[in-house]
Amino acid sequence: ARQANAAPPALIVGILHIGSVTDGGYNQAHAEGVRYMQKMLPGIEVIEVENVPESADAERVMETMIQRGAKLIIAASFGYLDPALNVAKRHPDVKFEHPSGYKLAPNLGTYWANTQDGFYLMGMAAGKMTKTHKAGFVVALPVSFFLANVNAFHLGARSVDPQFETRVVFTGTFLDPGKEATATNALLDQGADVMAMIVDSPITVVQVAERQGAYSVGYHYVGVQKFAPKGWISGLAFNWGPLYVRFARAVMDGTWRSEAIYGNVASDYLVIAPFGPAVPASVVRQVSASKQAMINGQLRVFMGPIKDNHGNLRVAEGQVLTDQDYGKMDWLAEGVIGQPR
Amino acid sequence: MHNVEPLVALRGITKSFPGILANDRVDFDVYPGEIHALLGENGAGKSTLVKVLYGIHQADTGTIQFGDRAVQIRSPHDARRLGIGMVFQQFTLIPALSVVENVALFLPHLPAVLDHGVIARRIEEVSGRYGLAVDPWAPAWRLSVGEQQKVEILKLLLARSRVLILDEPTRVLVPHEIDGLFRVLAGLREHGYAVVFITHKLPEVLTCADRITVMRGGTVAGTLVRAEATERGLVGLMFGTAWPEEGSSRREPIRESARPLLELREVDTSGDGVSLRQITLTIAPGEIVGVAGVSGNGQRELGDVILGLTQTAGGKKIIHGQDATRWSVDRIRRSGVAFVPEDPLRMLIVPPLSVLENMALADTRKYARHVGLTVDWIAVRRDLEQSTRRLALEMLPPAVPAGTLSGGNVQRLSLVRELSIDPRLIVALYPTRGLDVRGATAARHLLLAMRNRGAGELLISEDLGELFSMSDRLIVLYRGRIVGEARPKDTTVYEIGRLMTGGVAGG
Amino acid sequence: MASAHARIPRHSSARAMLRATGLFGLAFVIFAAVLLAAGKDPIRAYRDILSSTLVDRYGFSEVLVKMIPLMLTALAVAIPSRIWLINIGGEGQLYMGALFATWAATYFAALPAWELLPLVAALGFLGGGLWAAISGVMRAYGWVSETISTLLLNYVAILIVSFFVFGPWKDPESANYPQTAEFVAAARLPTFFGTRVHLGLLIALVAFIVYHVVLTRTRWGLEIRAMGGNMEAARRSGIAIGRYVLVLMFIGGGLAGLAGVGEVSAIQGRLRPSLSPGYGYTGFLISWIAGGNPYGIVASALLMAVITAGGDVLQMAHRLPGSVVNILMALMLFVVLARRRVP
Amino acid sequence: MSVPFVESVLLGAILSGMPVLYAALGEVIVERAGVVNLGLEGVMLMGAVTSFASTVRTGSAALGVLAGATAGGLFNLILALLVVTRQANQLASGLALMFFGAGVSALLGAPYIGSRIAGLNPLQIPGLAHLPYLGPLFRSDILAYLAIPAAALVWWGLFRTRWGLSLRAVGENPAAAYAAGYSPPAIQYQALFLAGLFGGIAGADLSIGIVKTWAEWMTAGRGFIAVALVIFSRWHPLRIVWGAVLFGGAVALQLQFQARGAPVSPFLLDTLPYLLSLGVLLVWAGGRRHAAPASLGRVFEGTK
Ligand SMILES: Nc1ncnc2c1ncn2[C@@H]1O[C@H](COP(=O)(O)OP(=O)(O)OP(=O)(O)O)[C@@H](O)[C@H]1O
Ligand SMILES: Nc1ncnc2c1ncn2[C@@H]1O[C@H](COP(=O)(O)OP(=O)(O)OP(=O)(O)O)[C@@H](O)[C@H]1O
Ligand SMILES: [Mg+2]
Ligand SMILES: [Mg+2]
Repeated sequence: ARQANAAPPALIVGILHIGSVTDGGYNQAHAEGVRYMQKMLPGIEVIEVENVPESADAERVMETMIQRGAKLIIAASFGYLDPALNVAKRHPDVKFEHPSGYKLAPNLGTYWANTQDGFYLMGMAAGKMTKTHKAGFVVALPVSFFLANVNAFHLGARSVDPQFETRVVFTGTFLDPGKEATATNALLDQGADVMAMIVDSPITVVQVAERQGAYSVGYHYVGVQKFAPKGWISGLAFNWGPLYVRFARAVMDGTWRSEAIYGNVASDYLVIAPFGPAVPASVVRQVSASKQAMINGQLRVFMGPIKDNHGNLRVAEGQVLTDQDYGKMDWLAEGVIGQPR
Repeated sequence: MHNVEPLVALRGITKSFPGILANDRVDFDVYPGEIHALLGENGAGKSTLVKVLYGIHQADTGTIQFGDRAVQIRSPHDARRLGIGMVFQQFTLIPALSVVENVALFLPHLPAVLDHGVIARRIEEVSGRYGLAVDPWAPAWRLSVGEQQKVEILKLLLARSRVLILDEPTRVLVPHEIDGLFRVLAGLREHGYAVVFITHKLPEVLTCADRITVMRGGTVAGTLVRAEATERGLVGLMFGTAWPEEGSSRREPIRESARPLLELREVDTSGDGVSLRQITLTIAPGEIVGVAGVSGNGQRELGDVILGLTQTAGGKKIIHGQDATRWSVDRIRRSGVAFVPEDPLRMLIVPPLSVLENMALADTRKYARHVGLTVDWIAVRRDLEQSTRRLALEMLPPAVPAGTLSGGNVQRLSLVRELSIDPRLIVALYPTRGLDVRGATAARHLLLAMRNRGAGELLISEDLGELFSMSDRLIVLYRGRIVGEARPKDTTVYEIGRLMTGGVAGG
Repeated sequence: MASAHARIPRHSSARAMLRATGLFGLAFVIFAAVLLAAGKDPIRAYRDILSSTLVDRYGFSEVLVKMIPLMLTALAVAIPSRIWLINIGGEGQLYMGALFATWAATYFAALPAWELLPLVAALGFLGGGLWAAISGVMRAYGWVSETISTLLLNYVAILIVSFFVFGPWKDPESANYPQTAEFVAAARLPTFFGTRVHLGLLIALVAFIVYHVVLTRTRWGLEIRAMGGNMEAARRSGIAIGRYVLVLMFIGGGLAGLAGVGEVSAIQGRLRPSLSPGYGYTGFLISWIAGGNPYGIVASALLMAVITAGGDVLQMAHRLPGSVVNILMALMLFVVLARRRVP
Repeated sequence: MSVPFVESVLLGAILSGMPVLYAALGEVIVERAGVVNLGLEGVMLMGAVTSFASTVRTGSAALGVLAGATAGGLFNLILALLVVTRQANQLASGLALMFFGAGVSALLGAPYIGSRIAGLNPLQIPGLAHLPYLGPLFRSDILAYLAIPAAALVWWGLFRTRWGLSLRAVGENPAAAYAAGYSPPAIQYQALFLAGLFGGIAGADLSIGIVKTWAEWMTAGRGFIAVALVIFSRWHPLRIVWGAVLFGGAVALQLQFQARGAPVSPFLLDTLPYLLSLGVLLVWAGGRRHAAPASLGRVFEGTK
């Protein structure tokens, strides 16, 4: 029972999740982000809906949130972009934040981080650890950002191991542990001894790799490390809390602006997980050095010449791809085995 | 004889269905060691009464006494525990299961793990003893109706029921099988079994029954011992009238010259059941061709080939001079072919639809108005009335679902509907099966009248009396072939019967 | 195959309505008990659900928006079910309708709206219809049961849409995200009163009337009911069963295809892989709950739409996890399903 | 270095085929008794979550399988209550059951997200485990070894015992079975419970056998595939084994093709299991009788 005359909340934040907030992965990370925000800013009320399909429903949920007083809406899945834009147009006084999007509106901002840098570093570590010179990558869908991640990982590995090969399998869905297990096995059978993944939850791939004595690189969920006490290399995860606190503060202060926030490995909301015991200190040092070089702007991931896996030159000598280009990537780099469409 | 206690005594049984009182305070006794026949016109309430005894229906009021105690029979399970077994008017064999499995399902005290071989041997033993031969390994869907009937009876014999209820068991049996059945029943009587036996055939009653109960309109019209019974007396009890006139069947000569309505030339089929082999057959206008044969020798297939339901594997089918070998069912029916099937409830009638709607299905195109956007129900009703009148039947209630009609009334509806289209060619399988004496007479009468008006008819039946009295020409079907052909006046029942069971002509 | 092959009511629709109301009452009582057990205030929960769905103008318009694809996919199941065909393929047919409609909207983008829109709708109908007709042909010839073929083809249809959206039809303008280019304005289905309620609603209602009238009044309806009542008898009466199998599957699939048209052309304005949150399966559920009865389908679609929208509100206002909403929906369905049948 | 193609596909076939195989073995029992359970997905989820949770709590995978099976069996009794006792429509009831299973399993499973278990371990058969081609068959977990015996057991139970005969009779013609003195509702309850056990084992195989984790809706449509498999096998338990191997093999095959860099869109490759199944059905089609139990999906209303 609530107190009848409690003070009205300082801000109501609405967040929609595409999946379950207890998925041990992507959605859980967003949910923990708002939880952190609530802890830091106790006057805030959060209204949260999980399992919202990217169909007609998304718009309705946002509208209902606004009816219930939400002034900041976090539309935490890529497919909510169009619905969010529609709703944003109708409610100029409500602010919207949308991850990994490519469009802005006066009251809709977008946020994400350069995961490619992180995957490049993971690739370096993988290239140092592999004995077979092969990695397997389980990817939900051939979306440009994911292809860029795969390419970055591969380029990172090639920077230390020129023979390195990355094999990609697309499962077609963000959540099907059974299929992920079979895909992982298929890749390990091809001789891969390092596994990486871009699916909702990394647990399955990491566990299967561990059982088969392979190394693994995680994504989305730092806690997955405990599933691979031997083969864990490292991983990349989002810690959205600090960013969400900034969003909420800005809305309350009236300082919120529509911007495309794009962090990197130096940002407080993109985390590189601790390295596993199998990774020698020398490798950790090398990766840290590269990370510093990235932060200083000395190291760029997509620096020409880069060919795709059909031999076409995709990035010319001297050319460097920028963040905007990642969103348009529809090719896989030379040495990556897979079909990007 | 009746100084012993009745084995089963039903007292004051009343059972009503929505809108009908099917049994009205019926008293009925069965003694050990007797064959008790139950007679009555279609819809008199016979099946309802025995279904109450077998626990399928619960009586509204009334009691059942078994031996010296009152019992409640709430389900067939209860009935079977008491040693009561029943063969239904509509069969309960499961088509997908083999004969062995169908029988096993009925056997009490079966071990948890089945030995099919043992059961098959028991079936063969009993069927050999009583002359009810069937292949135990055949799936039930492949059996003819007659064979199914045999299996139904075998089930009861093997299950050692003490009270046997047989609802029109002879309806689909041939004469020598009927004799066999009566011998079986007589043997059972000797051993103290009680048999309840429903039939429409008076001679059978007089041959085999010890006592006869006649029902009329849901009540018992009287119970006689055989010595007191005569055909005339029984008919009087059944209908409350005198013996119905056997319709005069003056015969017009066949117009030999006329073009045949139907010609089959060396027709073969292949498929699940019996395959037809080299069937050659013509039917002229105004001619009834009777097909004799033990059921299961290709009768159903012959009918289906003519109807266009089964495609020929070889040969030609010519209807009204046109090659109809590849015609669809619809095309064939529209060319004036009527089809009275052997099992109308399964093959012709749509149970949830009303009598009137079923009637309209005879030819939906004819009753369609506004290119099919509406149906001319007035015309349908007119045809229903007209056709019923022609058959000299009582009008069936047009609005009730056809599925609730009694067995005989379903058969009537089937005749009324098929003959309403004024067919030029009629294929009739067992058209009087299940009809009471009056209905059967009327049906025969009508078939003859249609013939006299120029229709050609193929009459498939196992009732040799009916075939001899109706047919202009007889053919005999045995294992999918025509093994004999004769005019009734040139042959004998004995000769045809021998051909039917595989004997050679003339020998 | 299934039992609740309810006959079309003739006179007793008022009584049926009354009974339905009573049922929902019962369902709501059970729902309340569950909420109480979870420590929530059921009265407030109901007020919240009602105030955001049926009472509220926007909320109600969104309920209608949700009902459109549900009613169409339910009809897609109900129509073939009259002759015992089990069409689990509404989802795939919806996707195929959307695919064909998208093709029309893109290829003929230059046409004026009054030509383009009917074309988009017709192609959507054709797409869904043909997809269902594949199963129809395989069934009519007795090759493959439509139950399994429609189910398997769902997966295939969705993958084909993904193939086009991720591959050849990907809009280069949208940063290579998996979606096609936006439809031109002339290819957008009109919406009404400033809401998202679109022409699909009218189409669905007309479809219901036609369905009802054909089944109860016409010669074809009589033949369909005959097949539904006794297939063997219908065959022997000369009804061309194979033809009906094909036609009814085609029409059913076409209606599911129209549901797809509504989603791409009115709601999303472009083709995306996440087109439907399982409308085809929910429509299947609705159709069988209602036993194919038109009033029942509308009522059940309304129920499902309100529960979905209400479920979101329960998550927002009462902090119930999404899984509890699933449980509550299942309980409601259980109550409706376990109702006493009309004698 | 890398594992030969055949061996790899075989292993994949076992991984993706086993859960659907068990689920389909259960489904064939109920369908033979005349009930369609479209809620198999929910039953599997209940089995998966219960077995995972009990394995976390007890540390014993065997207890986990047992708990999963029991949960599946009991859960299926809800369907029995609806479709047998209340005579509700089977197709709709099944889907409602699926939603219920999804919701309840998510609720039960939430505390166990991210728990680590040892799960069912592979049992190597010495000597055979490293055979070329067939090796993977002898490095599987206990549930994979038991799959074929389980199928044989179901076949034997259905076709060689009195109980199986009565069950099939109920599925073909409940009125006839009733007339023979059996109780169709009682038999359908038994069949549903038994089928639930199998569905529960299928879920357990997924959560503690194959992936050793719990995730909401982790069955990802396998329940529906299992129902399809029953039709595919024409209601025969032994043919289900082939169907499961074929379907699982096709899934494994397409992933193998991808891992080997086949130049085809992954989406088109992913249609392989479905199109292959349809293709096999088409090839088998030639003029066979419908094998479905005659009263599948219908309600036995008793006799009034
Ligand atoms: N299940 C039922 N529902 C409604 N009416 C029924 C039902 N079963 C029988 N009747 C009606 O009860 C009456 C008696 O039917 P019953 O089957 O007992 O007749 P019968 O004497 O066996 O006739 P027949 O010789 O034609 O088989 C008929 O009017 C029939 O229509
Ligand atoms: N009793 C039945 N129950 C369910 N489905 C059936 C039944 N009978 C037939 N069907 C289905 O209908 C299909 C077509 O049947 P059939 O070939 O008899 O049609 P038809 O009337 O000849 O149509 P057409 O002339 O257009 O080919 C069958 O292959 C089968 O799939
Ligand atoms: Mg009778
Ligand atoms: Mg045909």
